[in-house]
Amino acid sequence: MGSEESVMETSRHEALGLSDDQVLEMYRTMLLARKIDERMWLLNRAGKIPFVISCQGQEATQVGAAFALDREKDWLCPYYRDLGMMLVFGQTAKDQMLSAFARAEEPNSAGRQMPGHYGDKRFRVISGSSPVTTQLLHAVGVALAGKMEKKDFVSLTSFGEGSSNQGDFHEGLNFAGVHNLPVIFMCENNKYAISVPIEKQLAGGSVAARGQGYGMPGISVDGNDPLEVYEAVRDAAARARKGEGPTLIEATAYRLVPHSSDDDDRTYREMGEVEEARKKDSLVQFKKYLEDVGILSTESGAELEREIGHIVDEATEYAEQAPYPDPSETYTHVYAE
Amino acid sequence: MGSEESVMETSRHEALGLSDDQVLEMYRTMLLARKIDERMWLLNRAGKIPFVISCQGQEATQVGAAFALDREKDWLCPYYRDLGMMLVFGQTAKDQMLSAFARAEEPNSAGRQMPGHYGDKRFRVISGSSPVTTQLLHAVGVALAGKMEKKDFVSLTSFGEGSSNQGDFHEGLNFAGVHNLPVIFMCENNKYAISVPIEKQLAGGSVAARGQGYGMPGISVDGNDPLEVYEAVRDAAARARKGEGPTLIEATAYRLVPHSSDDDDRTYREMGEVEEARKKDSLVQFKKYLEDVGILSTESGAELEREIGHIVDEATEYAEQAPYPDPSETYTHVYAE
Amino acid sequence: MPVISYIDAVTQALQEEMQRDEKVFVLGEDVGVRGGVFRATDGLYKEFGAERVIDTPLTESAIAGVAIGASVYGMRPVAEMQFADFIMPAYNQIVSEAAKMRYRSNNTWYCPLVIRAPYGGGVHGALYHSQSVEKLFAGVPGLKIVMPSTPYDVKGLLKSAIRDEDPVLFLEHKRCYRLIKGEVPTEDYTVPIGEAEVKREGDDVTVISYGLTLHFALKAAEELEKEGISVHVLDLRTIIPLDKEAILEATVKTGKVLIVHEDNLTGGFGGEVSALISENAFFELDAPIRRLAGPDVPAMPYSPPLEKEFMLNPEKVKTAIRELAEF
Amino acid sequence: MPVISYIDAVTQALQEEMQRDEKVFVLGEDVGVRGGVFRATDGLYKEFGAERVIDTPLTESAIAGVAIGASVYGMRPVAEMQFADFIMPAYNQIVSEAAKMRYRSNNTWYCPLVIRAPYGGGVHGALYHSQSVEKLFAGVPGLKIVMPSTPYDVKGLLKSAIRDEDPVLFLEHKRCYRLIKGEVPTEDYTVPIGEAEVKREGDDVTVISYGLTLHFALKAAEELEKEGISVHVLDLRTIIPLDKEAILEATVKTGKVLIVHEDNLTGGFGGEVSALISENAFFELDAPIRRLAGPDVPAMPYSPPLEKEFMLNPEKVKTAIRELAEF
Ligand SMILES: Cc1ncc(C[n+]2csc(CCOP(=O)(O)OP(=O)(O)O)c2C)c(N)n1
Ligand SMILES: Cc1ncc(C[n+]2csc(CCOP(=O)(O)OP(=O)(O)O)c2C)c(N)n1
Ligand SMILES: [Mg+2]
Ligand SMILES: [Mg+2]
Repeated sequence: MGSEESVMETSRHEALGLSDDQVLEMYRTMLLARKIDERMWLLNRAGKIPFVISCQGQEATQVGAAFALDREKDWLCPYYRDLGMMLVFGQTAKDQMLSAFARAEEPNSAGRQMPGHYGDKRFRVISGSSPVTTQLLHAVGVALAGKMEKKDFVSLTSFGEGSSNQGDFHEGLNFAGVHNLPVIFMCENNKYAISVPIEKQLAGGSVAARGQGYGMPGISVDGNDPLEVYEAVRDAAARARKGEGPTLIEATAYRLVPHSSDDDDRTYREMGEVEEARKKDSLVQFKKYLEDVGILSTESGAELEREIGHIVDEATEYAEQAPYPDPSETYTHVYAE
Repeated sequence: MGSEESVMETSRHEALGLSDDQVLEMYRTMLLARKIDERMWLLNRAGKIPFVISCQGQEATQVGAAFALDREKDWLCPYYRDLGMMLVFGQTAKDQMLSAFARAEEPNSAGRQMPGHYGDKRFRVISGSSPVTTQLLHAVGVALAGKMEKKDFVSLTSFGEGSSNQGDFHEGLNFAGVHNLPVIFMCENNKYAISVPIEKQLAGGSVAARGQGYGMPGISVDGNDPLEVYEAVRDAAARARKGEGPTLIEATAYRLVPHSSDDDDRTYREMGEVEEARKKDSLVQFKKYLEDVGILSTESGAELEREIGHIVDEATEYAEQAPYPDPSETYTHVYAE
Repeated sequence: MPVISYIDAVTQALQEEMQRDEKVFVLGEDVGVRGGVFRATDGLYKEFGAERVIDTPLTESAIAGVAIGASVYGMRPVAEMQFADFIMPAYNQIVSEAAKMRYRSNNTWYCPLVIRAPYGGGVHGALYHSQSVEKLFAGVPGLKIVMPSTPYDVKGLLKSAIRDEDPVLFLEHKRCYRLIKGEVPTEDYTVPIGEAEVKREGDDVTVISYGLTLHFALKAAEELEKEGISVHVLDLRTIIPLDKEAILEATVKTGKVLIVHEDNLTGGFGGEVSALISENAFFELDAPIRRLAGPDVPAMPYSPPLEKEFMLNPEKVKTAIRELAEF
Repeated sequence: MPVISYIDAVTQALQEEMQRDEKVFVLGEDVGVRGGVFRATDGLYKEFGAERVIDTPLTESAIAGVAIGASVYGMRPVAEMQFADFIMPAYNQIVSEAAKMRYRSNNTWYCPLVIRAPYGGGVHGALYHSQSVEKLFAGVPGLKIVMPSTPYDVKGLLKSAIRDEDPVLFLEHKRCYRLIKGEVPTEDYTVPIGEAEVKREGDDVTVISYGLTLHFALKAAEELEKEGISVHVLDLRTIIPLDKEAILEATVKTGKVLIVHEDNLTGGFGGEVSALISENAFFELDAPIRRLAGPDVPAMPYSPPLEKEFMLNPEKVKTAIRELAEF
C-alpha cells in the first residue's frame, strides 16, 4: 500500500498510481451515470418510458472497477445496474437514452431488451439477460477461452448479493477455481434483493467469505469508495494476468432508490435507513475527497454539473426523436440468416 | 472429549458413550453392507443382475452417521451408495437383493428404479432419483417442515464430493443457514466422481471449508473411522435439535471398486492407489479396533462372517425366486388414483 | 356475487386455504413483507406471519426443492416463481423430482405442492418477463398444469390445486391480473382440475383457447356475431390432464376448429390439441384444424411496435375465425 | 466404404473437426481421461490433450454456461451431457441464454456451440438413464435439435452442427450406439441440418420417425412388404428446424400417416408434426393421422417387464401400420 517514505504527503489516488485527471474522470463518469439515471426516473414518472432500473448508490463500485480494467482488451459480463461500468467502457449517455426509449438505434439490442440489459460488441460486453447470475458462467467461459488462446485479458462479471445465492454462482466459482481462470467475480452488495434484506438472503452474511471455500481470495471493499474498489480490482486483474487465477470481490454500498420503477420500497424499508445511506453516497464523499485534495473546486464542480446536464438533455432529446424499430424486426435474427 | 480422569483406561467408543454391543452392531452392519455389495458384483458378473453401484469403502461413514441419528424420528435423504445407512435405518439384506433383481416386492420402488435409489416410508427415507444433489434440497424442506411443526427431528442428506459442486448444494446450504434449520449435510468424499479426481473437481480441495461461507460449522472427519463420523454427526444432531442450525460434514474415505458395474476404473487410476486405500479399509481397521479392545475374537469374527454369509445367501435365493412386477404396473401411480 | 379482479382471486384463494388448513404455507421471492411484486400475496404476511409466508433467498431451485421436501413430509407448500421466465433454474427439481416422486416410489411418496407463476406478455416486460412456459412442462407426466382465464376459475382452481395430491403448476396470465374482473362467490367452492368449460355456445367455428387469448376469442366472437358468424368458445382451463371429451365435443359442434394460444406456434400446446382432434374426430372435420399462436421467435421484445407485433389480439383472432368460417 | 457403428461416427466427427479447426474443443464429465462413459470421446484426450478435451466438475449448468461464454468469444465448444436426463440443471442456461443470445443482442452476439447428449431407453437404464428429452426443447426458438438415426447421418450432421453458427442440441440414441452400424465415407462430408430423408420408398402408409424408432419402422416395413403392405419411411433427422416440405411430400405420397417416437405421447413432438400435416395437407389424407409413442408415464422403469412394456418395437409399429393400411 504505497511506499513507506511519502505516505503522509501522497494523496490516496496518487498512492494508487492514479493521476488527478484520472480521478476527475472517475468522478465525472460517476456523476454522468447518476444524472442519466435520475433523468430516467423523471421520464418514467412523466409516462415517457415504461421502465427504469437504477445504478444509484453503486456508481463508485462500477466506475472504480471498470477503471481498473484494460478497456482495450478485457471482457465484461455485467448486470442490469452497471450503467457506470458501461460508461467507462465506452457507451454514451445517448446510448442509454436510446435504450430507455426502446429505439431501433439502441446498441444493446435494438430495443428488444429492457434498459439495463447491456451488451456491446464494440467494448467486449456480452449481452445479458434478465434471469440473474447466468452471466457469471459466461465470464468464466470467456476466461477459459482466453486461457486456451494464451491471451492476457481478464473477464469481469458483476451481480447482486441476492443473485450470488443462485446455483450458477457456486458452479462458476468452482469451475474458475479448478481451472485457475483469469476472471473477477464482483458482487455489488446493495443490501437488498428487491424487498429481501441480507439477513433473509445470505447465510453467514458475507459473500466475500465464500471465496476461500473455492481456494480464491475473497475480498470485501467499501463500495462507496471508488479508490478502494479500484485497488481491489486492479490487484485481482494483475493476479489473473499472471496466471494466478480468479478473485471474488464484494463491494458493499446501498441501493438509494427503489428496486425499479415498478417497486415501492416504502413497503419494506424505513426511509430513515435510506437517508442514513445517502450520507455515505459515493458522489457526496468522492466529491469531498476531490475538493479536499484540491482537484475540484466549487466552480469547476458546478461547471461539471452543467456540462453533464447538457449531455443528458441532448441525449434525451435525441433519443425521444429517434425511430422505433420496424415491426418486421420481430422476426429477424432467431438464427443466422 | 471424554472426562479427564479416565481417558487412558476408557476405550474410544466408551468415551463416546457407546456400549460394546453398540459398536459390535456397527461393525456387523458394516460387514453386512460389504458382503451384500460383494455378492451383487458376483451376480452382475454372472449376468444375473444388470447393474451394481457400491458402498465399498464408505461403510464406516454411512454406518457411523446413521448410528448417531434417532432411528425412530429422524429423516434421511441419502444417495445411491448409502447401503450402510439404509441397513442401520431398517432395510434388510433381502430388501437389497430384491432391488438388485428388480422384483415387485422391492421396497424402494417396486422395481421401477435402479438399485441404490433408496426410499422407504417405514423409515422416513425420501425416495431419491439419479440426478445428483437434488435430494439435498428435499432434506432442507423436511427440516423446514419440522421447524414449522415444532418437531425435534433432524434430517440428514448425503452426497458425493463431485455432487457437492452442483448448484443445489449452494442453494440448499444457504437456505438452511438463513432459516437455521435442523439439517445435516454429509459429504461422502471418496476422492473420485467416476473418473474425475478431486483436483479437477473441487476448487480449494475441501468441501468442509465451504461451511463457514454459510455461517455453519464445516467439519472434516476420517470417513474410514465410524467412531469419528459418529461423534461428528451426533454433535451436529444435538446442535440441530437445540435450534442451533445446520452442519456440513465431510467424511473422506476412498471408493474401493469401480464407480459402478458399467465402469472400468483401470482407465483412470493406478491400481496401486487402490491397494494403498485398501490398507485403510474401515472394515479392516475397525475389526482390528474391536479385537484390540477385546470385543471381537478370531472365533467370534469368523462366526459373524458365517452368519452374514448365510443372510446374504438366503436373501439372494429369495430375491432370485421372487416375481417381477406385472407389465401393467408400467401405467400406475403417475397421479393419485 | 362480488366482482373481483383476477389477482384478487389468487389472493383470496391463498388466504382462505391458509385459514382452512394449517399445513398450507407460501414461499417465494418477495412474497412476505412486500406481498409479492404483483401483490398476489398481499396481506398474508400480516395475517399468517413470517413462518407461513416465507421470503426466500433468490434461488428458484431451492424454492422448488424445499417445497418438494416439505410437501413430501406432509405440508402443503404454495411456491411462487416471481415470473414464469425464472422457473428455468428450478426445472430440474420440478421435472426430475416433483413430477416423478409418486411414480418412482411406487405411490409411497408424493408431492402435494403448487407452483404459481405469472406468465405471458403485453405488459412491456420484454424477452424475460413475458414468456409463456406451458409447452416446456406439458410433456412431463406427473405434473398437472392449470391455466385459468377468469377470476371465478382462478379461485376455484387454485383451491383445487392446493388440495390436490399431486404437484400442480398454476400459471396466471399477468396481463389478466388487473384487466380481467368477474363474479366470484363468497362461499367456499372449487373448480375441478381437468375440466374444460364452454365459455360461449356457437355453431359455425370452434375456438379452443386458455388464458388471455381466451378473452380475445370471446371478444372476437361477440363482434363476429354481428357479421353472422356464430362462434363456439372452449376454455381448456387445465391443459394437463387434458379434457379430451370436451375438446372432441366442441369439435363436433361446428366441424371447424381454431386453436389459439400466446405461446410460440412450433412445439406449442396447440399441436397436441390438434393431433388429438385429428386422431379422434377426423371425420367430423369440415376444414383443416388451424392454429393461431405467438410467432417462432425466442420471446416478446420490449419496444412497443415489436411487442404489439408478437402479441395476439381480438383482431387477429377475428381474422382467423372469419377465414375458417368462410372455408 | 467402411462400416462403422453409430458411436464411432460420433467419435470420428469430433476428431476430424478438432483436427480441422483449432477452435473446436470438447468439455463434459468424464470426457477426458476416461473418454466418456460411453467412450464417445475415446482417444481425443490422448490426441488433443487436457486443454481441448476438458474433464469438468460435475456441474451441468456450468458446462453449458461456460460453453456459452467460450462460444460467444469465438470458440467452438462441443459440450457433453453425460445422459440427456441430466441436462435439466442446464435448462436455464440453454433455454434462457444460448437460445436467445442472437435474438436478444440483435445479431451481435451468438453461440456456435453443440450440446451432445445420449438419450433414449432399452438399456436397463431405468427412469433417469432412458428419457427422451426432445419435447422439452422443441418449443425453444433459437435452438436447433438434431436426432440422427444412422452412422452416416451422425457423422455428417455432427460436423454440420459443429460448423453451425447457432446452438445445436445433438441427441444421440444410446441404444443405437453399438447396435446400429452403417457405411460411412472416409472423406469429409456433411449432412445439412434441417433436411429430412426418405429412408424407404412406399405407397400405402407413410411412417414419420427419427432415432431408434426409425429402425423399428424400417424393420416393420420390411416385414410388411411380405404381407403386401408398402411402407414409405421418412427420417426427420432434424426436428428443429423442421423439414415441412418433406413431411408434406411424404404425406401426399400415401395419404396415411403414422408418426412414431419413443418420447411420451402427450406433448411429444408428434403433435407438432400431426398439426402441421392437418393444417397443410388435410385434403390429401385418407385416414386420421396416427401417433405411436411412449406412454404418458414419467419415464421408463428398470424392471425388464416394465421397460419392455414402455419401449416400442418393430411389432408394435407393424400393428399400427397394418391398422392404418386396412383403414
Ligand atoms: C432467476 C431470477 N429470479 C428472479 C428474478 C427477479 N429479480 C430481478 S432482480 C431481483 C433481485 C436481485 O437482487 P440482487 O441480486 O441483490 O441485485 P440488486 O437488484 O439488489 O442489485 C429479482 C428477485 C430474476 N431476474 N431472475
Ligand atoms: C446431474 C447429474 N449429472 C451426472 C450424473 C452422472 N453421474 C452419476 S454418479 C456421478 C459421479 C458422482 O460423483 P460423486 O458425487 O463424487 O459421488 P460418488 O459416485 O463418487 O460417490 C456422475 C457424474 C448424474 N447422476 N446426475
Ligand atoms: Mg442487492
Ligand atoms: Mg466421489
